[in-house]
Amino acid sequence: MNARILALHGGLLALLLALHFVLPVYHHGNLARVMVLACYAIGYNLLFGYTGLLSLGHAMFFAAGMYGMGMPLYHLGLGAELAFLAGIAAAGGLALVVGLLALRTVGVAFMIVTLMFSQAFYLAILLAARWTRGDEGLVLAGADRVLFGLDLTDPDIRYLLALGLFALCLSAALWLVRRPFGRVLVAIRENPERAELLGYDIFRHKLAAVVLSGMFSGAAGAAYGLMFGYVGASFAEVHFSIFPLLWVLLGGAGTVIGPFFGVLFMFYLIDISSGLTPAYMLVAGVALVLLTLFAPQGLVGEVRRRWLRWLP
Amino acid sequence: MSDPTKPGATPADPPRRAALKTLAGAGTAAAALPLWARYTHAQSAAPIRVGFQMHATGIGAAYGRWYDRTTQAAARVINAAGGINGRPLEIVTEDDGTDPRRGAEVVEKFANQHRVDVAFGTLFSHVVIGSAPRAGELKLPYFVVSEGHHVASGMLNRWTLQPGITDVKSQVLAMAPFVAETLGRKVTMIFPDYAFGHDHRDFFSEAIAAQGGEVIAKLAIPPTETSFTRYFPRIPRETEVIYHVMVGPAVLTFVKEMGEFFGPSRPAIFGFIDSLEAVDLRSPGLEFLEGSYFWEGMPRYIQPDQTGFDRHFRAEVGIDENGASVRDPRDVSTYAHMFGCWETLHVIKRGMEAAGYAGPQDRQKLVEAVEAMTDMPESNEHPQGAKLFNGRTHQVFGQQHVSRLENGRLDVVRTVPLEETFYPDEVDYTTRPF
Amino acid sequence: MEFGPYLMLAALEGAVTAAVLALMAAGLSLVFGVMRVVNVAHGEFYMLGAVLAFVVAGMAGGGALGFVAALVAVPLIVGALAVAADVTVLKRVGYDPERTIVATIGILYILQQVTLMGYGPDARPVAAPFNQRIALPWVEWGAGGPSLYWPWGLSITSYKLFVIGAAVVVLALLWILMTRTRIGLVMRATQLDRETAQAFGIPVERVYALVFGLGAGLAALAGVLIVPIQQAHYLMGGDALLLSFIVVIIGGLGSLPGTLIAALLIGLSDGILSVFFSPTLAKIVATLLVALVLVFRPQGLMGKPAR
Amino acid sequence: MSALLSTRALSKSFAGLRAVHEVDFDLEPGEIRALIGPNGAGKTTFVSMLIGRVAPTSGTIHFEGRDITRLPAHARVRLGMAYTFQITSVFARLDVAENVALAARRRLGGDRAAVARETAAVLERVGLAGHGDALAGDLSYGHQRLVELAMGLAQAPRLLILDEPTQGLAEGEIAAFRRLIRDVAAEATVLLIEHNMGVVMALADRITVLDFGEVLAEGSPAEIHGSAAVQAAYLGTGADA
Repeated sequence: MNARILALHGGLLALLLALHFVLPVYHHGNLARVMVLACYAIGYNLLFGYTGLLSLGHAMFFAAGMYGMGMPLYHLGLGAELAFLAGIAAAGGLALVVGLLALRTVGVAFMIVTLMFSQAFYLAILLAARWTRGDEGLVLAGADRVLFGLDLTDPDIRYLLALGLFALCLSAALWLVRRPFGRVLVAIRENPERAELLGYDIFRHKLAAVVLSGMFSGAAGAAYGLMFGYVGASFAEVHFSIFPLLWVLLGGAGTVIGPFFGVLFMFYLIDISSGLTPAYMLVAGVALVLLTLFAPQGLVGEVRRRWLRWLP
Repeated sequence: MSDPTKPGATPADPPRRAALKTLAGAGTAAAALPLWARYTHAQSAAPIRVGFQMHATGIGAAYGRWYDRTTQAAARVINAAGGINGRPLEIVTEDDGTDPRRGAEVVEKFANQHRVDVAFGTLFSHVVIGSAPRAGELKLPYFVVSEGHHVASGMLNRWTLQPGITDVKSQVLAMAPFVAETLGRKVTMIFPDYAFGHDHRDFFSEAIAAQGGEVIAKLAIPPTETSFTRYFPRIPRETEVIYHVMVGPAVLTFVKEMGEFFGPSRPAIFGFIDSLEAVDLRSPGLEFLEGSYFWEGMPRYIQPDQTGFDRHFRAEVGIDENGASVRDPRDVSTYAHMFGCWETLHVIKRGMEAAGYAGPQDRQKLVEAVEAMTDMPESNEHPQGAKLFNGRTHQVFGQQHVSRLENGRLDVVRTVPLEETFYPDEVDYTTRPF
Repeated sequence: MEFGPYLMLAALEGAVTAAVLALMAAGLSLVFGVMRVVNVAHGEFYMLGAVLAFVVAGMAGGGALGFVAALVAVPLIVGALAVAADVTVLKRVGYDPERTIVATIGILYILQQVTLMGYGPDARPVAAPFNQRIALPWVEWGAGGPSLYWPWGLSITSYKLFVIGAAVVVLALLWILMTRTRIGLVMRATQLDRETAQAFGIPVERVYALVFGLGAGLAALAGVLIVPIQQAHYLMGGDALLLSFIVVIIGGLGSLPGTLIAALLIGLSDGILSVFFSPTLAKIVATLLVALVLVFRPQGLMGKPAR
Repeated sequence: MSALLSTRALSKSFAGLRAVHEVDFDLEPGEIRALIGPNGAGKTTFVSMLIGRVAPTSGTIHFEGRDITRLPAHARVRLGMAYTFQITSVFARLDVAENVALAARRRLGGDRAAVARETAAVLERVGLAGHGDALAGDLSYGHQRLVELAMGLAQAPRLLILDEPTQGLAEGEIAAFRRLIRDVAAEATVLLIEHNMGVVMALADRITVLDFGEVLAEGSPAEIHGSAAVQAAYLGTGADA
């Protein structure tokens, strides 16, 4: 692999590891959240940034991972390791079904179809209150949240595991987009008709992208539930589908490292503005409009356009 | 600040460090510790900081506004009387958007950024349930003012307490005899379709059956619903009493549409004032409620036997004789609930004084001190009435009121003494580890 | 309640829902039809209609006069606001369908959060100018043949009847505007073929701004009409948006008659389905139905598929 | 059947309008075939059906003896057909080398070195060596046409369908292009839709003339040149024909 690409991404991970030792406790905790959410953003970016498919319903995959992990853990006493895998499987399965249906549409219709599926999924969580406990959600006991002997209620372990998951997702994304498969996704984003006439099966590639994206999102959801001990319906709401779009747009769609910075910036932007006004989502709205108007490439995308053309 | 994991380093919790060692490989555990965990703050005479988790936005905003006013008033009163252990009390407010996801983040922010001593003030049950696990892990005493039965049911943890407001189960137990004796025995319940409403549904069904009555229909309404008429036809003809409890921004619509549905020939109606908290009872469309009954935790309208404690409370919070703001009579308070913030802050004060609380290292002592409390006599600290705290279930008990709506105001017709609100313990938190 | 009166009540309630929905969805559909963009902020224009109705009615002294003032002024204010949004944002992204969606999501949050800052998080009522309860009779077949009786709960209010009537009148005016006037002709020409319209000297950008404003004004009008029944609250736009999406997609994006039929269908079925199912289940069924319609009948029910 | 590609009674109507009507067409291996006809004769519709961009209303298509009528486009490409677009359709925001590599990679898989070699070779062959790092969208129109052709070549197809490849090219570029196609014909069968009669006459082994969606004539360049019917069909259709 190209040395400077390796240096950049490895450097980010090393920096995050170093930060573990020096960050004040509050920011230490925030960064753990940011890293898990960045995995969600990376998954979203795979579909939106690389394949060019704008989904407005990714919260259903995040929530499927979360509930797919949480319900067996809560009701069946499944171990955290298996429950985590069950979460990813649930998200992947849901993504497969949604992909098979939604990929029959393109553009605006695709956006609305994913939005509607996600809304139905959210309502289904409320409807199945007997198992999901509806609005109230499931609280996972600390004793159940032990992964390979590591106690997830401990902030240090949580940080390092979040870093591990993030490193895994980042490397996987980097590997994927540099493989022929990833190149074909970009080709589909740029010109689907041409890609088809180069002999690539567009539908299957898109479907694979949806499933992979769903699994990344599900892994993030399952990890979030395990690490923070709460599985709730508000993770399936429309807001939570808009967030990854915002993160990826801000960080830079179609860049491997951009989603992390998108999550980081937006997290602190909202955190700081929530201290100033209860209307902190105003920041998100203004950011969306400004990005659309002036910086459709996002932060890392701008950097790539101006200086670092080699950025994956 | 001190190492937040320190109070937890009891024998009950040894795998923590062991696990950390595993993770750090052969290196010492200390080397794997972040910088913030390696030093402890010197104790100062800085303010005692109470994190107030406020429903400033979202569906709980009306309660949030009044919980805030009450909390600020209580803090003022406490500080005027010399603070806690000689230190001033400071309220640090964060909005949780009435969202459990944000709620958990706010608790973390309290513990780690604002370095508060305790967190407090949450009302909506799903936010409590979403936030309490984080409070438990952060070993942050978490005083909720939520009415929910989730504390006393045992589903939460040692760090979560409800010493300032009674829970749904005891409220419902107190109301059932009145409903059965005075209003009727065939009851149709209308309640919001989530934890708080389910508590009402389950406990009232049980309680009315014990009185020889029966719930003949249960109408669960999704909490985001905005129009209600289509639910009402499910009310059976033979219904003698409607039992309603509703929350959220659409409560006025709910009650108005109920009135429009029944017209002149309504059954007896018994409601929890939740359905009309922060709503002016003289709003157009509510005339049909004349003669109906409400549960009130604390009477909104001044009663003839008003205590000096109630007078003091009203004066300090700025409430007029009709339960509205003295500055704007149209701004009606959530009077039946918000006393809970006042009383809880006073319980925190008393607990900190009993524990000799000096800083976060004494958080466990604070919880133990509150658990040791029992009687809370009616006083300026407890204006709603005398209370009895059950340290095992972390839940307080107190008197309840039934009021009748007449000439656009509520008057208490029966007060149920606190002894009649007890039920057997369902949990003993004191046996749980910290 | 007996089945017959229950169904009738559900149908009456459904008709009120349908009336409000039809106004709102007509606006959304018009914007999609002419401009080929989906306006995600449409629900917030509805919310603004309700909130501003509270403000304007208060300024005009409340009562019937206040309501009438709101009914006239609010759609104009909201329409002007939408025109401003069109000129400053949508025009600058060139009405690209996907970027417009992202931009209107941004506008959604801006409108909602600014409302929160200015108006606060409370739900506030506006008094209806008139609101008499009208009990309705039902036929019963007893031993002595059919007889009329007044079942418990079977009623409607005069204001709800007014809402239905007002919606019918406004939609009729909209229909006349679109089919019988020059401005309607211009809009339809732009809808058919933007480039050709431009070539014929139609100021397409001004038509777009006008259409966007008109669409928002319709949503705001729906908001004004609903506020005496429900209250104005800063979060009320979300559900309304989803429902109007459902209506517009079932009816065919961009088709006004389709939208009206679908509004009636969804409004009535929303009322009537809740006779048989839980409302949450009914909502799930409706959303899934929409998704599947888009998947399997996109060209049939969406007008022309998006570029 | 020895033909590389053949159609039988291939037809396409759009909303009742007959674009292509019952065309029987056979393409022998190794030949360069030109497809000509006046504007609107159905040439592009016809080749679009061959490659699978447009589904026929009726009729069949066989490639190397196999019925491919129902195969999707990408599967036909996998069988060895390649198609270059009439209106250039390169990946404008990707660099030139990646455009070509995408075409080569489907065949060569994850072998980075082989893909790089093939890409360099093809770029050299079409005369774009040294342009590999440029964004395809930044190239001149003529160069974009060459990228289009390079993508076709990189697939090493058995049948290369070129839809008006010289449209918009300068005279000098056309000459180079003619040499290139001669060269390609050694490895692949070429089906060429072309307006430029000079190119057609110089390159084609055989010519098929379409008019109103039907085959009007077929034969050697000399035969077609002398055909009265073809002359008639072209009368008044423009000087460039």
